[in-house]
Amino acid sequence: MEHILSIIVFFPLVAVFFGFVISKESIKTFGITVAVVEFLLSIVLWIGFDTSNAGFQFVEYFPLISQFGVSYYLGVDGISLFLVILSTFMTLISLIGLNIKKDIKNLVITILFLEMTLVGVFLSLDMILFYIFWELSLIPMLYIIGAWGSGQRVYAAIKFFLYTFAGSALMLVGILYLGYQYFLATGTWSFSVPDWHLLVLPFNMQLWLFGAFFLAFAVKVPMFPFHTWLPYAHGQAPTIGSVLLAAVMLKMGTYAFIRFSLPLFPDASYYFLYPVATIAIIMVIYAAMVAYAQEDMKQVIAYSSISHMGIIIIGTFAMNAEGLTGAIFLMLSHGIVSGALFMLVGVIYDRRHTKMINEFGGLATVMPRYAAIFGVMMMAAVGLPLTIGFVGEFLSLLGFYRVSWLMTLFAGTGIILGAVYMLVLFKKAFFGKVTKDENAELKDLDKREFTALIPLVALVVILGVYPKPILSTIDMSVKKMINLMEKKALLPSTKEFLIRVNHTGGKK
Amino acid sequence: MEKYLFVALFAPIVGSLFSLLFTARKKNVITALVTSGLLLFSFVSSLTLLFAVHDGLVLHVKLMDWISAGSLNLPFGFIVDNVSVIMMVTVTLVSSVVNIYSMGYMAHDKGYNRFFTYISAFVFSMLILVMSDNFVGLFIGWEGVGLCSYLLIGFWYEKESASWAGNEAFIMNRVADLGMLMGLFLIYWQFGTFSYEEVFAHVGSVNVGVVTTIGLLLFIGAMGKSAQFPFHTWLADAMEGPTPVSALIHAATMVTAGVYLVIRASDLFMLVPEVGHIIATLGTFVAVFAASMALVNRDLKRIIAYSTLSQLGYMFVAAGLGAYWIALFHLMTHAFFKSLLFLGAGNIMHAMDDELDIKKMGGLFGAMPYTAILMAVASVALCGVYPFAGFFSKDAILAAAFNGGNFYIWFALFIGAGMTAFYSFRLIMLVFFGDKVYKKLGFHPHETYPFVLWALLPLGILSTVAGFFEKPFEEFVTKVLDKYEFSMAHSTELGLIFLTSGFVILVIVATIYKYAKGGFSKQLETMPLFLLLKNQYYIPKLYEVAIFKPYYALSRFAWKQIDVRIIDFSVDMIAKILYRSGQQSRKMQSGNLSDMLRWMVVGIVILLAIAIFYRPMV
Amino acid sequence: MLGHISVTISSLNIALLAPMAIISFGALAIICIDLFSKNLNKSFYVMLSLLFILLDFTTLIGLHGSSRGFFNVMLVDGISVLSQGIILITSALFIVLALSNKPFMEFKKAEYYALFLFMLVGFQFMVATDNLILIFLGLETASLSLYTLIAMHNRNKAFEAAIKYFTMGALAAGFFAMASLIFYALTGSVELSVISKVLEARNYAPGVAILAGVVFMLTALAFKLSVVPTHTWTPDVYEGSSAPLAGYMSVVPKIAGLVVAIRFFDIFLHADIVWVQNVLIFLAIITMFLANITALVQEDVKRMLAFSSIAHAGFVLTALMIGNTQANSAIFLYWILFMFTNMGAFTMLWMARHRKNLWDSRYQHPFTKFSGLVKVSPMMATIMGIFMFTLAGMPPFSVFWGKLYLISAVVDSGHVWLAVIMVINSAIAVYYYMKLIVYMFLKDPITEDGNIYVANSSTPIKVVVGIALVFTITASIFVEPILGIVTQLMKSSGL
Amino acid sequence: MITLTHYLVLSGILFSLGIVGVLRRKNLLMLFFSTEILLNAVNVGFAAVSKYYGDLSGQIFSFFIIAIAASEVAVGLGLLVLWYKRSGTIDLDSLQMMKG
Repeated sequence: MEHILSIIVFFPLVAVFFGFVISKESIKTFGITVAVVEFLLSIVLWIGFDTSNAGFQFVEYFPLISQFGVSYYLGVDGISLFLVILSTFMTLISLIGLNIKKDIKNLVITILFLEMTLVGVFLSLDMILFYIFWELSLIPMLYIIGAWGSGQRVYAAIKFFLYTFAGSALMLVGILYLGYQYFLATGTWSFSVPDWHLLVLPFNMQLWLFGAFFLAFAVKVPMFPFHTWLPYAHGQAPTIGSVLLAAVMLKMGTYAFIRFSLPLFPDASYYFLYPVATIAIIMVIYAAMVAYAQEDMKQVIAYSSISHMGIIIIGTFAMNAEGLTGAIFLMLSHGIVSGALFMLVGVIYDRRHTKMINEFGGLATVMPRYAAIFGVMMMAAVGLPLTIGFVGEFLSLLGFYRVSWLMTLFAGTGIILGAVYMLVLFKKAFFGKVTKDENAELKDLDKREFTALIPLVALVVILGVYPKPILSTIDMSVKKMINLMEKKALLPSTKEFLIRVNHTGGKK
Repeated sequence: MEKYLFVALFAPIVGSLFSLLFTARKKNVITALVTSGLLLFSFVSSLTLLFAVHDGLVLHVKLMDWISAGSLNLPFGFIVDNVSVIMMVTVTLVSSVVNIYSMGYMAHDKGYNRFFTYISAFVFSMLILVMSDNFVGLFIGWEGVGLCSYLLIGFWYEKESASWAGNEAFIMNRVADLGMLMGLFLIYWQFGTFSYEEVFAHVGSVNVGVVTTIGLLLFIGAMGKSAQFPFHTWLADAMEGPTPVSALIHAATMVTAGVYLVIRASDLFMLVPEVGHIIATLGTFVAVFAASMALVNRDLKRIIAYSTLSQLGYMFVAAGLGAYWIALFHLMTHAFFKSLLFLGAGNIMHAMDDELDIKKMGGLFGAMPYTAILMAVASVALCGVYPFAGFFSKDAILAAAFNGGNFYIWFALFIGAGMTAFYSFRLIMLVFFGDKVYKKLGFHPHETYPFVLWALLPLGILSTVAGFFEKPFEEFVTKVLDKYEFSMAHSTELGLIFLTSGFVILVIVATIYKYAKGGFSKQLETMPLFLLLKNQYYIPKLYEVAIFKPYYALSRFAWKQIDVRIIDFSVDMIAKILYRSGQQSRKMQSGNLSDMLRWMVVGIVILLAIAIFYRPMV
Repeated sequence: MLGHISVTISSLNIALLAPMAIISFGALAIICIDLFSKNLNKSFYVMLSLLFILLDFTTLIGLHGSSRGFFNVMLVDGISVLSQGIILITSALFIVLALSNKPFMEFKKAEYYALFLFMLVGFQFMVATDNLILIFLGLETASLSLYTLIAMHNRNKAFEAAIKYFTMGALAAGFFAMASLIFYALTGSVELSVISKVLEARNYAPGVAILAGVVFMLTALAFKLSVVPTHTWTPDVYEGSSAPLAGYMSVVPKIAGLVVAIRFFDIFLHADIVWVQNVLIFLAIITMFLANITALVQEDVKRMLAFSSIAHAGFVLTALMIGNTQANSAIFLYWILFMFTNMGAFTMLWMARHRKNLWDSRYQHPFTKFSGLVKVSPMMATIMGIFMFTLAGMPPFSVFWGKLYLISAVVDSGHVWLAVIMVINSAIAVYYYMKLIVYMFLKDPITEDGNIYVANSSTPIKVVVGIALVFTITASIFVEPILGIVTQLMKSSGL
Repeated sequence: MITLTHYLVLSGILFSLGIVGVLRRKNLLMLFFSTEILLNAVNVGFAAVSKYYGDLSGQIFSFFIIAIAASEVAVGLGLLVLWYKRSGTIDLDSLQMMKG
């Protein structure tokens, strides 16, 4: 298990270079093979992962620029482990589901490159390294949206790129400032997160730094009102792009909140708790409403993911084990479900070359299997118990209830409004009589689509019924993090808050 | 005994999964047979458990851990005690009957296999609901039955109205579920657990305000499931589903889940009588309110649906007044005769090619005598005429109301009973007697398959005799639920009973007489009151105007105006501004040499000026 | 009136002259050879110049420590060695580009190479002294040769560019002379070290006069660094001159100017005179903003790169303002990393050079020219894309590290707000670099044959691109040693 | 008695003249003349100041400036002639091929 993290990160990159010499015909198979190997590697990682150790494991460290404290520092813990697996898994699935013919070679290579960056983001413990992967991940997505997208693809691609890049500009300053603070405190430069975790920052500085990081993460999540790039990106992106964007890339933001914002700036996080939560609630309700108003299936799902990300934020800022664990699990579940939903839309788009809801109707009669899988995913999306969607949503809200029951009530409306737009979409597209005769002889899912979708369905059910192994692993690291926050908290109010939200029992 | 529990619980889901394999294929009787068999199997094991429990056993099984995070540790736990076993028996019995019945009813439907998949899935969720030993487990079943009801209401998804009704049911339940979820959250943070045992063990030590809140929140959930006002509209629309579904889900089992929740949490509700009072009051209101709508309706199934609503009201009254065992008893008896009523209605629809308007029937007795008899029995039971089942349970409720000193409740229920008698026999008369309107409309009604009638027989018998089990039932369930003491004199009780029965029978006779004479005059239907009732107090219209439409408009606004016009626009604006300023600054690049030189000189002059006028040296 | 002058050879410390001497000798040699044998192939001259440059380089790295010589006018300290090193490496890369596939008349002429070497001498003198006379001398030698080199490209635009550059250069020279006069008048010396001492001794009075001097000097140097508002020549000159020369101009004259600027402003920044700092910040900010927003609207890649180089200059100006060791090393780190990438980018344009404008009557390298390049020649598109992202400061490529260290220096000096402005600018800048990428990767090709994009390429040119590319990509590894060396040299020269 | 100040003032005036010329002149040749004036203005100053300090470096500087001015003229006229050959004018408004 030596260097397994480096292997996981750079295996796809190496594959990319080999990919250049492989011929068009066999490139997709190559891509899938690589993705499978990568996925297996991440599974090996899970097997090798010591579930009793909450700290970082498989750590790899060597200085890159020693005098400036930049280092190559990888490590995995309960928080990041499953996000890594999610990335590799969704990449694999999306590659299986891939059926683009145009420039397939470039596409596959780009996807593999993207996979590298995604895994890198979740594994890097050095802030500079993290920033590198964070920014690098934009390039392949830019290419995917811009080159294989539909309609105003170039506009969407540029918007996505510039928006997210500009968003993370401030973060860079924040990183360097923190590095300097560390230098002042210890006399040596370091950008490694574990080192920074030991750094106790004055309150005002925390506020500023929190802000600097917040913008970058908020744009990525995307949080209201920085979300407008998402509908365009999803609207124009090819299926595989949307899948990876929704399933994994959005999670980078929420992951970063948990990994950096909370433990680095506990007091600031508490200070900004209510504003952030308010934004999150707006996301939940507002995005759900906008989703309901959409005419394009893909847009519905795009906005729905904004809504769900809102719940994740809520869970994150509950700052108790229930909420955080729930938030992380919700990341996984949303990754799987939204990914599946985008693939399903892709299926119908391949057949009819339109995503407009009113183009369809009565699909349940024509494509029963398709309808069934869509239905399962829909139920997971609205968070039905015993599907994967329920666990995370339940825990996130449960966790936040301790912070504020009223806000939880508002955030909870998400489960109603979510049901509204999802069921209405389903009704419009699948129920009723077949009106358009183009739809009359659509063929049901073929083998490729099945092989891509069945694993997702299986996961939705299995993890819905038995999420414990994953939850407990996450929970362990989360608890560790919360303890860290408690230790670092400067203000008594923060400490008091953290203790309160992490213990049950009536108000003392 | 665990194995019986597991059989009872998992037999249905096995059947469901089995027939799931056939859903995409064309009709196949095997699915029906297998599911029916497994449901019966489940019923039998529930019965075994019933006797076992009667011998004083209480099963408590932890299956496996489900969710564990923070200090929360949530297993799949099941409990079989005197309360849940009653529910199990009722549910499995009715569902088995309905399943067998459906073999006939759905015989020619192209969704045949799908139907049985859904039914068994429903039974499974319902069993989880009643058997689980903690609130979240109950919530799983809660949502599960919600899903199944959504699927079954919208079973004929090609009908616009059906799928609409399905959505309405699901979403309305979601609204109520939010309330319930909040209740669960509060419970967790108060008690640190969800399991009934521990919660009820400590509920005494928590301050009353919190308990009240919990009670109310849970009751909101119950209101949704049991379609209490203002969530009642979905139940009437739910009649879009196949009739067996209405019998099973929307009469016998699912809609009573709310009542079950209150009974389950009786230890909690006992501590906060004022919440109980609210429940009782609302129950009373619904009992009358729904019955009133049933008076004038012409839709066969909707009439029965409204009567279900009003009966649920009765149950809530009992539960609210602390007479939990009575509530449970009425729940059970009601399950029998109401499902019988629905299934009978199903036969009629079958005979009449899904015609629902009772004014277009009449004189069907000749065509389908057995159905007529069964429905008559069910109606009598519903009205609460001695010796039928309804008499015992319903009179107990009235007695309880009177006993509690809540005379206005008692009176309302008394009136309600009268209404019940009226609309039930209005229905009977219009459907089975009088002149044969259907002949003119060219229907050729015929009695349904014998096996279907045989299947209905047990329900018929139970609706007749179940009442005599009142005493054993009471002492059986009060081992878990607390007893309800009748403080009033036995004579008053008897007096009440005679009063009520007398009134009911009077109404029945009057109704029969009136309709035998040809019913009410036409101009009655132009009365404003009549219209009010006919339009269900305009509440559905109100929801339409006040909620659905505005929400859609608001959503459109949020998208078109806020999202596109404001947020996105301002984002693009930044880019535009930068670009524009680029085009401006580019003018500086005139390409003319003397301009360039001028810029240089301008620069130096400005700097010199700065040097002269602004000079912070150190 | 003057005392008897006695000079010992050892005190002259001739060794310091060696590098310049070698190159000058090389230049003369080339001219003489040309006298005797005409029509030698350009490859001969290229290789010859390359040889001399290498020789120069070897003697250069022989020098170490900080030492004066040749009547104390020469000052060879860490910074000068470093800058000479950069200049030489760039020149080496540059001269190779003369071996292009298409024939260009300037490369046939021996004078071209002679002038090139003389220019090199000029720059080396410019950085290897703190004596205003020698600086002026070097500056003018270099500039005059540069004007000629530009003009030798022998296109109308080339002449126009040369004339514009020349005229403004002449004005700048005037300013420089004036500045030196003022300081001479104030201190009676033309050596920066002495000037600094004297000024310090009398505690920077009289303010106005000194600041006037600073202003003139600032403008003169700003012209070299193409800082607003003296930047107007940059796009035109770059457009007019051949791509390699443009690339060269965006690196070498600027580093030379930077060295002089560092030496000069050190006087005032040591005594932290707020005025100088503020003015520099002010200039830096406008330079960044103006260059970036103007670059947004360019239609020609070369002009865009010109503006980008202005923006980069503005970027390093911020570090110049800070003037501590970290900042100065940041400047050099940044410039070294920038140099490779920039040369690479311009070389790519050089590859795609044509006799006449195929795509646009006005521009040689309009964006449209590169549409759909990835389909036609993916390799080239990818490389160009990498260069663009690098210039945009995309991690983990070379310039990112420079940017990182630079901004870090700014942050550490307490100017966080300035750092914010810098990152905002780099965010703006991304757009125009990405514009090219969008054209190359996201648009459909206008032509099917990819050869026109590599019409002018030859093995040597490819090698240059290769070097630039490898360095750009693997910079993450080189940053450590480079930063080490740079910092150490900075410390050694007390900056 | 003519003091240093007079010289410096003179040099200043000359310098300003040069600048004005640079700004006003449209004729390239005149433009070059103006730049020459600039440099010579500086020369005067240097000579005077070096005399004042009794230090040679000023005069050395002015010598170098003269030399450089000469070479500037050489290069400048070369370019000018080239341009004249091409465009038949030495009006500097003719140099407008590149802009924007």
